[in-house]
Amino acid sequence: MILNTDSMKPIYVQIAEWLELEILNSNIKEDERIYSQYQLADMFTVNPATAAKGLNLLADENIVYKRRGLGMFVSPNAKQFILTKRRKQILEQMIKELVIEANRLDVSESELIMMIHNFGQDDKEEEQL
Amino acid sequence: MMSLKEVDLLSISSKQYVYKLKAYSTLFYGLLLAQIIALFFSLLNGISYMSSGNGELSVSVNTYSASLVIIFSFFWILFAAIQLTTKQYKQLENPLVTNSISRNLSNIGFLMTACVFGGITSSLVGVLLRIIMYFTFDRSQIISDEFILAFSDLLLGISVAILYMVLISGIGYLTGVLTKVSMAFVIIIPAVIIGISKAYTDIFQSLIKFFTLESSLPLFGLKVIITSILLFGVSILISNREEVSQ
Amino acid sequence: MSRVLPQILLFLIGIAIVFIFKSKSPKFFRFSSWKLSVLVAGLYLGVLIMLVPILYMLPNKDFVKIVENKDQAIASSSNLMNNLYNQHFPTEGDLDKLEGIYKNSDQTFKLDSSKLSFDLQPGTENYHVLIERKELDDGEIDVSTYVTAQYVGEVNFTKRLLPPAISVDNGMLSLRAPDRQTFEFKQFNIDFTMAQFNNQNSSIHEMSPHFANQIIFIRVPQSLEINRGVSGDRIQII
Amino acid sequence: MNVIQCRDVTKSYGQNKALDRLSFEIGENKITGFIGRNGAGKTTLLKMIAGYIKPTQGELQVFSRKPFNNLDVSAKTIFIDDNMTFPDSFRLTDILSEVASFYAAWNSNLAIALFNYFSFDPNQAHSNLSKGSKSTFNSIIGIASRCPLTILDEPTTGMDSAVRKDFYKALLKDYLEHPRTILLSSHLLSELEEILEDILLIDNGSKCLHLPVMELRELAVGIRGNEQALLTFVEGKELIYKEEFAKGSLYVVIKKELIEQEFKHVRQNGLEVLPISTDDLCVYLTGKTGGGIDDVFKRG
Repeated sequence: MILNTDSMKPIYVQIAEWLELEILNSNIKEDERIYSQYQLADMFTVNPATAAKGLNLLADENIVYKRRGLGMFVSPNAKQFILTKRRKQILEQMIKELVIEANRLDVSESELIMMIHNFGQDDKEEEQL
Repeated sequence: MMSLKEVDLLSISSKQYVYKLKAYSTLFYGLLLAQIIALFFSLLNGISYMSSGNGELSVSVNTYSASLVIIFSFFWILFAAIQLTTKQYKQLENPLVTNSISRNLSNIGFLMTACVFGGITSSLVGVLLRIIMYFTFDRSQIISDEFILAFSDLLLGISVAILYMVLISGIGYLTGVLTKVSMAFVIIIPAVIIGISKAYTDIFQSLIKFFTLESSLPLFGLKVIITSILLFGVSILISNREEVSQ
Repeated sequence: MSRVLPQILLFLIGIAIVFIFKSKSPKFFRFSSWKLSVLVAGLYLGVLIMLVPILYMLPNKDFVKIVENKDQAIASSSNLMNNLYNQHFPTEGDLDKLEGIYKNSDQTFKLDSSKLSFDLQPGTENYHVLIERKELDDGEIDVSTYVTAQYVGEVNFTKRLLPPAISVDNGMLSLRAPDRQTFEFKQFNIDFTMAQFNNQNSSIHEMSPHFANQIIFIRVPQSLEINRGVSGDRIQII
Repeated sequence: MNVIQCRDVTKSYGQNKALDRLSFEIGENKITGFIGRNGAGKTTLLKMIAGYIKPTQGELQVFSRKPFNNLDVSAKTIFIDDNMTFPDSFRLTDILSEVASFYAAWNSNLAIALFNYFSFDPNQAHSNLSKGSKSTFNSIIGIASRCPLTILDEPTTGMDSAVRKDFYKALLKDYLEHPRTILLSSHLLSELEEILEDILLIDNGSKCLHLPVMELRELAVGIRGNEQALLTFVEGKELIYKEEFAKGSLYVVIKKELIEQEFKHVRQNGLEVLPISTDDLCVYLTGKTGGGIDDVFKRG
């Protein structure tokens, strides 16, 4: 597994995001055991402490829960929670940056919406092809 | 992990000893070379030649001896002992479990083995010399006295050669250790030796005679062993506080 | 000093060689694996140890052995010579009994003349010629040659001396010394390590020679006329 | 339980202080990176921990003992550097089997597997190896010995990048199976920071920082922008690094916590926040002067 070490995002955040993706893609089902910090350390070639911090990030958001002596498990509703969170946080953040950049480039709101709309259509066409 | 069995000095030292026996085995070629050269010199002309005659006849006697082989072996053990104290050889121990005492003990163990090996081989080269002479010279010219070596004499020669080598290795080792403490000793030691031998010839000579004129084997052995223990003991004490330099 | 110097030189050469060997050890020596080194060392030691029984198995009957009492042999030899100077002549029986004196040769010649003259050739100046008259006229001359103790160091090599060549022809006895003889010996000194505890001096044995005298003992018939000739002073008639 | 306890340790060579009143502690089973510029004193410190040299002043304890000349500490410690030498009479495979007998936890299967993976010639002599191969071989010994305290001083010297990656992976994988205290020194942090838990930054013989790598990554940010705007923004705050970037524009590195409150205003002021690599940060933290190499040429 390759991590983007140049990214401003800390590695443990990247690990947490990767785990979220795995849950979103149903590679790990709800109530299933998630990778341990040592497995993650091995997979990503990172220190287990880093991996643990990534897991803790998920635990703090109740995406995973701890079972004594058994390890971490994916919470029920984790997938839904991640979806909501990503919509809310990530998309909002992205839109914010988009708007700032559009302002800087003198792109009007309607033009921006047009671009988003066209981009969505291009994407669909590509999928059809 | 923290509660690993405590290591004991003797088992580590003996492991190091075995390691060094293998590691320093190439030093043996030096001994082999020294002995072969000495043998060659001994065969070449003998150690002395006497000739006289009158009008009708002339008589000559060539004297041979294997002593040179033993003396060359002494030089070898001296160099080997000094060599063991050099940085180059000390560095070889860095990858091992070691401390100053185990390092010294295993060095001494190695030197003792070298002394035993050197003592036996150097005395046995005398046997080789005799056999070469037996087959190359006219046998009717060979004076049997001392050419036929008593077996007890051979054993005696071996044990005395070993004892001398132990003593010399002790001198070499201490010299080496001193020069590591301060390079000044490289100049001081020869200066002191030459100084003493020049200014206090009798002291110097009696120091040598203390060993060479001792005609009782048990007493000689005792003198050598006590002196060697002192030499090695001082070496251990001096090198104990020394840092491993790289 | 001149004897010590070459040995010191030898040591220095030895040290130099050891040093050169250490500093510029050839690849083979530096990179020889420990297994090979130990094997070579073991073989070396093994071969040397094997040599010990071989040394003791070698026949040594040819060697020069030192068995006789040198002092006594030399004493009786010089005693004999003194007696000769003092005109105390031994009989042949006496000579045979003396210690340290060996009969070199024993020859008998038919006499073809009633006179006997002598031809002592150069090289025989140190020979003592003794003439004894036999009790009967059997027409034969018996010539025995003797040699006194001959030593180098402790080695008695008297028996190795060649006798002079003797011939009797037309009443003329000629005596010719053998060609110049050379004797070489190889002596072995035990190692100083052994000598130190062996009550032996490891220094080189005293190898001073002691040279021999030749005695020609001639027994002639009772009535033979003897002409001692020019070298008469070296011929004594008992 | 701390494996290493270092209190006010000073090491002087004559007038020169290689280490100056250094204090830190390293806990059990952590991978710590000793980072610093060349000559900062990393090797001196590691050698001291390994028991090769003794402190001039202060107290150093490894496994609760003074490490110098201590056989117990030596048995639990292995020190790997590129000065490590082996007898020429040992072939590479000989070395693996001979060294093995000294270390209780030595894993010869691992050693041989790594040895084969890196395609070593069993009959070669150690002194004939190239610099990189030597480092690789020494590192195999360091990993396979599984010493409770494994010290690797600049272990990747001369290795090519593929081998370096393999080495860090091998080290980490074996660490995961057999946790132990590992000290790694390097002047380059970037390639090994992921496997580190803590970092000890040494500057000129003194401790500069000792903290988890994750915290180091979030310690500081770089801000770039108009000189005037930037200077007003960071006024009164301690800067880690400052550099004139282009005419009228400035680049500064500043601790994140100092600007956390005003973080939102940064962009509004036309300033740009840039991530800063740990490597650069370490260089700035241990830099002797504020300006860097560019200043030398500006003055000229």
